[in-house]
Amino acid sequence: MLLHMHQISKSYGPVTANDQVSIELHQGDILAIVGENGAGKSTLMKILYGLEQPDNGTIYLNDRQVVFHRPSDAMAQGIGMVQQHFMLFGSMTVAENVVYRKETRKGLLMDHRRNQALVKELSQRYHLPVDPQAVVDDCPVGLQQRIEILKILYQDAHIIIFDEPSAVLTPLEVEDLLKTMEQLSRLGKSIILITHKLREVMAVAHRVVVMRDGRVISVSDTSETSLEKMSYEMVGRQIPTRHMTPPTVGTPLLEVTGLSLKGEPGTITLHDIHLQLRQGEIVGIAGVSGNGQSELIRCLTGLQAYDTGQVMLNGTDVTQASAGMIREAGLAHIPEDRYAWGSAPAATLAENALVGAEGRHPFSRSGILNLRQVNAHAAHLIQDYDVKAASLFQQMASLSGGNAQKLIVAREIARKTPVLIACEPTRGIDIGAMEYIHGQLIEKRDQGDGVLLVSSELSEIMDLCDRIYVMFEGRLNGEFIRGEVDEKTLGLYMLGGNRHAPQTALG
Amino acid sequence: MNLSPEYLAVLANSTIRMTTPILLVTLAAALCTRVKLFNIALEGAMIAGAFFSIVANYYTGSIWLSVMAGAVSGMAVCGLVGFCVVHLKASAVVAGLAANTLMTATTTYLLSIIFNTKGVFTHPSLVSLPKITLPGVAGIPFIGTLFSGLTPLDYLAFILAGLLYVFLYKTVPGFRLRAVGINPEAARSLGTPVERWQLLTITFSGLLCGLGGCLLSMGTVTLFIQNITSGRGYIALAANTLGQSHPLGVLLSCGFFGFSQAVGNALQNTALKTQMTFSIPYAATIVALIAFHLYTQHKKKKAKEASLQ
Amino acid sequence: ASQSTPEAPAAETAAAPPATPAASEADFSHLKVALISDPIGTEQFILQAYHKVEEMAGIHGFQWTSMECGDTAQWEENGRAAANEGYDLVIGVGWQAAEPFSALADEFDHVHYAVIDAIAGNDKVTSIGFNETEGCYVLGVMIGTAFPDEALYGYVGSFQTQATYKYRYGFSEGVKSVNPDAEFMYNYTNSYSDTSLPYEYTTQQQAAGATFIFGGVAASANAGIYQAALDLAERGTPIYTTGLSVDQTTPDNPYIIGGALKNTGSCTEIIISQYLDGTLAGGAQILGLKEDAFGVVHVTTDTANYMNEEMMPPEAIDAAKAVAAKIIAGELEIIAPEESAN
Amino acid sequence: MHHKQLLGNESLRHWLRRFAGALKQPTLAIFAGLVVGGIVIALSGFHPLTAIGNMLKGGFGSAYYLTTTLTRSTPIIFAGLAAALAWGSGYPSLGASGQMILGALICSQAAVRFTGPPLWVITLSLLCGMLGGMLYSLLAAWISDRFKLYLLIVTLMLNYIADYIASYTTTYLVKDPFGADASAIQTQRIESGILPRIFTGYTVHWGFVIALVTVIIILFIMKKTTFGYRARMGGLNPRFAEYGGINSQRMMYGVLLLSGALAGLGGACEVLGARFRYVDGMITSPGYAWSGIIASLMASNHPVGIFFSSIFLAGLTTGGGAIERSMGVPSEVTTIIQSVITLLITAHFVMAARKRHAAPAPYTPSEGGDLHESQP
Ligand SMILES: Nc1ncnc2c1ncn2[C@@H]1O[C@H](COP(=O)(O)OP(=O)(O)OP(=O)(O)O)[C@@H](O)[C@H]1O
Ligand SMILES: Nc1ncnc2c1ncn2[C@@H]1O[C@H](COP(=O)(O)OP(=O)(O)OP(=O)(O)O)[C@@H](O)[C@H]1O
Ligand SMILES: [Mg+2]
Ligand SMILES: [Mg+2]
Repeated sequence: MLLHMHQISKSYGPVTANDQVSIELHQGDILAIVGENGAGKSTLMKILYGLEQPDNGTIYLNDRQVVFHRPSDAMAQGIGMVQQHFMLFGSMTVAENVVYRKETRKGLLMDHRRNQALVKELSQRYHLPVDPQAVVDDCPVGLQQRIEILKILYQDAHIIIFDEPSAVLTPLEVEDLLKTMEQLSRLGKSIILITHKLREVMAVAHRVVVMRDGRVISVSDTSETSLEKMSYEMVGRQIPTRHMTPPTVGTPLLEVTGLSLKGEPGTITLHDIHLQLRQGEIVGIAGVSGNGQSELIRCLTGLQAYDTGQVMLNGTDVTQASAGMIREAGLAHIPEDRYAWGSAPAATLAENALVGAEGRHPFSRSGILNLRQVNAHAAHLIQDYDVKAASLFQQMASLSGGNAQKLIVAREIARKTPVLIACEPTRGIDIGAMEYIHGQLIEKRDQGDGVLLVSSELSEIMDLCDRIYVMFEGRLNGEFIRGEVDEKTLGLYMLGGNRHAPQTALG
Repeated sequence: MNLSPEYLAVLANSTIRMTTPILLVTLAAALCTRVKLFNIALEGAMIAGAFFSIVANYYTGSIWLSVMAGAVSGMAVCGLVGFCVVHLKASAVVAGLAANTLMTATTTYLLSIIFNTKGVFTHPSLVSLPKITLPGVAGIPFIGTLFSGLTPLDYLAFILAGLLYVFLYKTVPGFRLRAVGINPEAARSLGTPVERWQLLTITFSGLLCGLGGCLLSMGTVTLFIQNITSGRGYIALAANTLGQSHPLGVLLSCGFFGFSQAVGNALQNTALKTQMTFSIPYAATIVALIAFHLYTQHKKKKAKEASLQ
Repeated sequence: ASQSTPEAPAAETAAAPPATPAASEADFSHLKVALISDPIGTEQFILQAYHKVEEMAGIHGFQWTSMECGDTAQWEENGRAAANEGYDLVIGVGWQAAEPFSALADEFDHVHYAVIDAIAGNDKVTSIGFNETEGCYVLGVMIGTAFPDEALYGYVGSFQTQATYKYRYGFSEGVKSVNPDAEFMYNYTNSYSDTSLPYEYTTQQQAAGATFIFGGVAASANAGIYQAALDLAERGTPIYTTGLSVDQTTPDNPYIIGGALKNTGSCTEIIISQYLDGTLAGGAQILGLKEDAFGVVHVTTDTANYMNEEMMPPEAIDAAKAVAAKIIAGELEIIAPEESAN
Repeated sequence: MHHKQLLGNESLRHWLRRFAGALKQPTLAIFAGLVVGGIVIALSGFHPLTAIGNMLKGGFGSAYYLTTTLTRSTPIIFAGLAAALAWGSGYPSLGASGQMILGALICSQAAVRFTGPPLWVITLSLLCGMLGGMLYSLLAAWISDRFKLYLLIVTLMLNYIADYIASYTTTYLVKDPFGADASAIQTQRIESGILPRIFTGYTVHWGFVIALVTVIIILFIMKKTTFGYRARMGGLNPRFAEYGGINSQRMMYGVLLLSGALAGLGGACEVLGARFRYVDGMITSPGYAWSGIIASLMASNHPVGIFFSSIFLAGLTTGGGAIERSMGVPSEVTTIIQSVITLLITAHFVMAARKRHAAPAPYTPSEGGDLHESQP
């Protein structure tokens, strides 16, 4: 057997993240690990990669016991990890990133030409096309992930860990990634895949481990399990199927006319965006990420100035208004990056739950906070959204990623504003919680509010949205009504519609 | 007063001498910035260098042992701060400032313990850094004066600026060092001992500071006097910002600082009072930083316009 | 191994009452004297006072301590603490003492406060200031006579203030009395401890045409000028300079050809012996050439550590002595105007 | 049940535990500082325990010494509060020194020129001092904001400039016209508008009471107002604050203006309560601003903590003076002790031990507080 993690236990203070977890991996295997937020998946992988030390338990590699004190130990034994937050040197080239620590040199000097040739060769061998001379910061997310994989392959890893690799990718990039995994497994590499997307598991994994509350619930071959079985084991209950009533659309809440943004060279520019969101509907913006969605949302939420265009929100002209004014005018916003924008990781949960409302009744009066109300509100959010937390006064950073996301979603939905902009609201969230959040979005729509949903998850868009815009290269490229479009057409439009032939993310 | 070319050459020559200690320290600051460390302990490392080089000088009578003592003590100070900042996660600003006051007090204290004097120490037996006479250059009127009275450390400062440029941008270790600064987490994830790199870098930067200190205590006048650095370590921080932490940029920014200091000195013999002329380099630094910002913004705007056409 | 600290010139001064035999026999062991100053060693004239108190304590057997003020707020703290800790005579050396001691003298009647090198506003305080202007005038006459043909004379000082202007003004007036067309170039270091600036200023002033440069930074930081003099001489362009506060002439550096003397030692002696006699009165006095409190090497002293006879001809010394005599006799008065007017 | 449990958590026990946790670091650092100081003292031939004992006695041991310490602590408290506001809100500023200088200088002029009942003159002069500090802080804030320069560097440069401005002004423009001694660089003595002493015979003056009241006001602002909340969030993650509708630019100006006002007030109190005039170097030479930064770090930016740590630091200095007078221990020993404490005050001994095998911190705001401290 290639790898055997035996009876691994790990706790953080009172929290038991892993409780006697055992997994096995054979050469050429693709092993999926699934489980709800906070189940202990990432912790297990951190232990395998030498980022954390287990309290108990042993790791066997090729039947020999190994101890990893740090990632380099794991790497020396051929274990590599593609982390969720890419570990790249942004201002350096692709080649420099890949060869880092195994550079070819002429004496003390870098041999750039040789390094680039090596990377080119590697990328051809594994069918992962890249331009070795491109600067990483200029590459789209999918390509950055590819660079990450190349980096690990260059280090001669034979076990590759992916922690939620598809959370940031577009459907097409996901397809590419899954193909890559299969290819790698055919070439003899072994893969551990952590994901919340059970379809991916069914598509590529050979075996699947389900975890709950730090324990292994089941291990099975994918051929012997099913989506329903897995999700039942993960969450411990049946996920109900949802019914959406047809929308009762009212007056426009958000109207964007002629919005343009000239970016700096090498960044996205927005061209003449027109869009409308009305009462009682969920409107989706689909698109390969990196096509201007982030910029558009930053413009709409007052986090970025734009060059031309007008934005009306709930009858108020909020053109070029500040984030605070736009919030006052009736907008809530679930940002795409929960740690960069959505929270202050070092602040307490209570403080994180307050933002944007600190100036309002009942949380404050003439500038003086009512801490009792503030804390009670935070406690409600945590309870309603089942955020796994020990105290209101613990740091946001100590929540698992999914739980942090839940608190942010809770905060924004609870503002009860006429308009909600939700960007990737369920990224990194387990299916149980995702179901709940989707339910909340639909309820909001049914109450007559408008929701603008930005998601790179096509199924989420297809499931929830009454109307769908497709975004491509800074333009709104198409507009569709639910039921009048299939995933395939959308996918085509996301790649430039009928104007361009489909192309890979490499462009 | 005669403003002959000879006088201007002397002015330029003494500006070079006044600038090289700052250049050495600014290179130190630039290196630390490259590994994402804010080293504000430059001043303290410089004082240590100045003091311990004199101590070694007195006891050994060897100039090279003195320079080594200065360099090593500078490294020790920066190493200590580096340990607190890198390994104990202390705030760089606080630990650095603390090291500065610590070294000011410690050197004054040791002065009284070792030499039993207060405030200043000098002795006829102390040797000073040798002055280099460039063969063939000394005779040339303007140039000869320009390069007169410079010590090996003065030349070394300029050579180091070039060497550091080659090191950072052309060599493998330099590449890895920059990588640590660009994304420490990424470097760590590939098994790079980031902390060790940072500690090594900041310690090496202490060597540069120590050399700067040697220049102060043995370059022109061979003595140690408390507060001999007079804030040069802080000037280096500003020069580093202005030079964008690039060895060659730092060379330019230090030159600029030296130039504005020279202008200030020249203005002393006018109706301007010295309180005014002494603030010129500081004000000029702010103005230069502002100008640099406006220039880069302008360039960005130009590029944006160009790209839209 | 310590820095050479030349002995202060003997304190045989006209103003000081001769120490009575009674004074040396009486038992002063209950008396406590405190000397308050900036960190000793930053300035030679503080060291002089320090050694004088030490010496007199040895003779008369009183208890004493020295309190160094690391910062300006400590002058009052130490002056007050001295009163609270039972000191009888508190001597402050430095202008920072004038203000707090004036206030403290009103608060603590049983303590006698004295200030050297400054004038206190309160008459309960004994304060001794120096007449630097006349001394530097004499020095200027000496230099003007020794270097009669120079177009440009240099001056390097510490801070540009009224206090240093007295030196600069006295010196330049003295030179001009001999060489009316003389021009002056001046630079300030804005520090008592920077030695590289005085070095560079000296080379610059030499390049601008000065052969004599007045060393007025501080006795310690003048080292920069002295080193520059040595280096310039090696290059064949010698300059000459003078010392400050104490006799800084030395055979090791023949380019130091004289200097101004600030005799804090004798002032300290005056204060302490008068106190022991019971004759110490309050009030301010400004002492100068006449009292030998502020002197000039070769002029008010017959001995010097070193004499560069080539550069300091007898006629220069004679001219200076003649002017000094006139000043002592009251026939000539030199008063520095406001620096700001300049 | 969940709800109750979450809310009930900030109990007295929890708070005490947090409080004890907050004290652990300073205690360790102080201990280390005293040990190093003890070694240094022993090296110079004194008995370390006696010397440190005398030092503490000389800092706090009697009404006389304690009040001297309190006098010295007054400007440090103001500087500490100023630093805590700025640093705690993500704007590490070294500008307190320059702001105190200008506050002190302007206040000294106001107090000399205004006429009227003392209380009126005092109030107006203090306000002028605050205004002076505020305006200088505004300049730094504006340069830093408009031209995107590091506040740390800008304030550092502006400190030098303020010192020279004050020096120039005091030497030439507003020099004491009545001074007996022309060499003193100081402004005219303030006669009527001074802050009276609290107890006769002891130097501690009403400026200390003003400092105490200010501590309480700042505590309230930081913990109980929306301004404090916004400032704190801006400090922890500026992008989060902006996202939440907090106008980060306005907060920056607000925080830095308030910080400058506090520093200016500190300078003004020192003038009206202790020196009765502006004397060149009266702020920079005792390093009040620097001590203030140390005090705020020792207290993790907590106003009440700053109050006590300032008194502690001032006591070390007065106590250091006492052992210098009584035992002849060099005054540098005090500075060495203070520096060692400072060097270690922000170090994480405990975490470092645990950290050895641990994962990288989950998230560090790459452009947040850390941007100001480490350059790009
Ligand atoms: N360093 C830590 N300190 C405290 N608690 C931690 C730490 N790391 C993880 N935890 C806790 O351990 C539990 C398991 O976390 P882990 O990240 O392994 O879950 P996960 O399965 O990856 O969840 P998600 O699906 O949300 O990513 C969570 O409750 C988390 O809060
Ligand atoms: N040192 C730590 N202290 C406190 N909490 C920690 C620590 N390390 C990790 N955690 C928490 O444990 C969780 C597990 O970390 P991990 O890197 O897997 O993130 P995650 O749960 O997958 O979230 P995301 O999806 O955003 O990456 C994280 O949410 C993180 O906040
Ligand atoms: Mg996880
Ligand atoms: Mg996650």
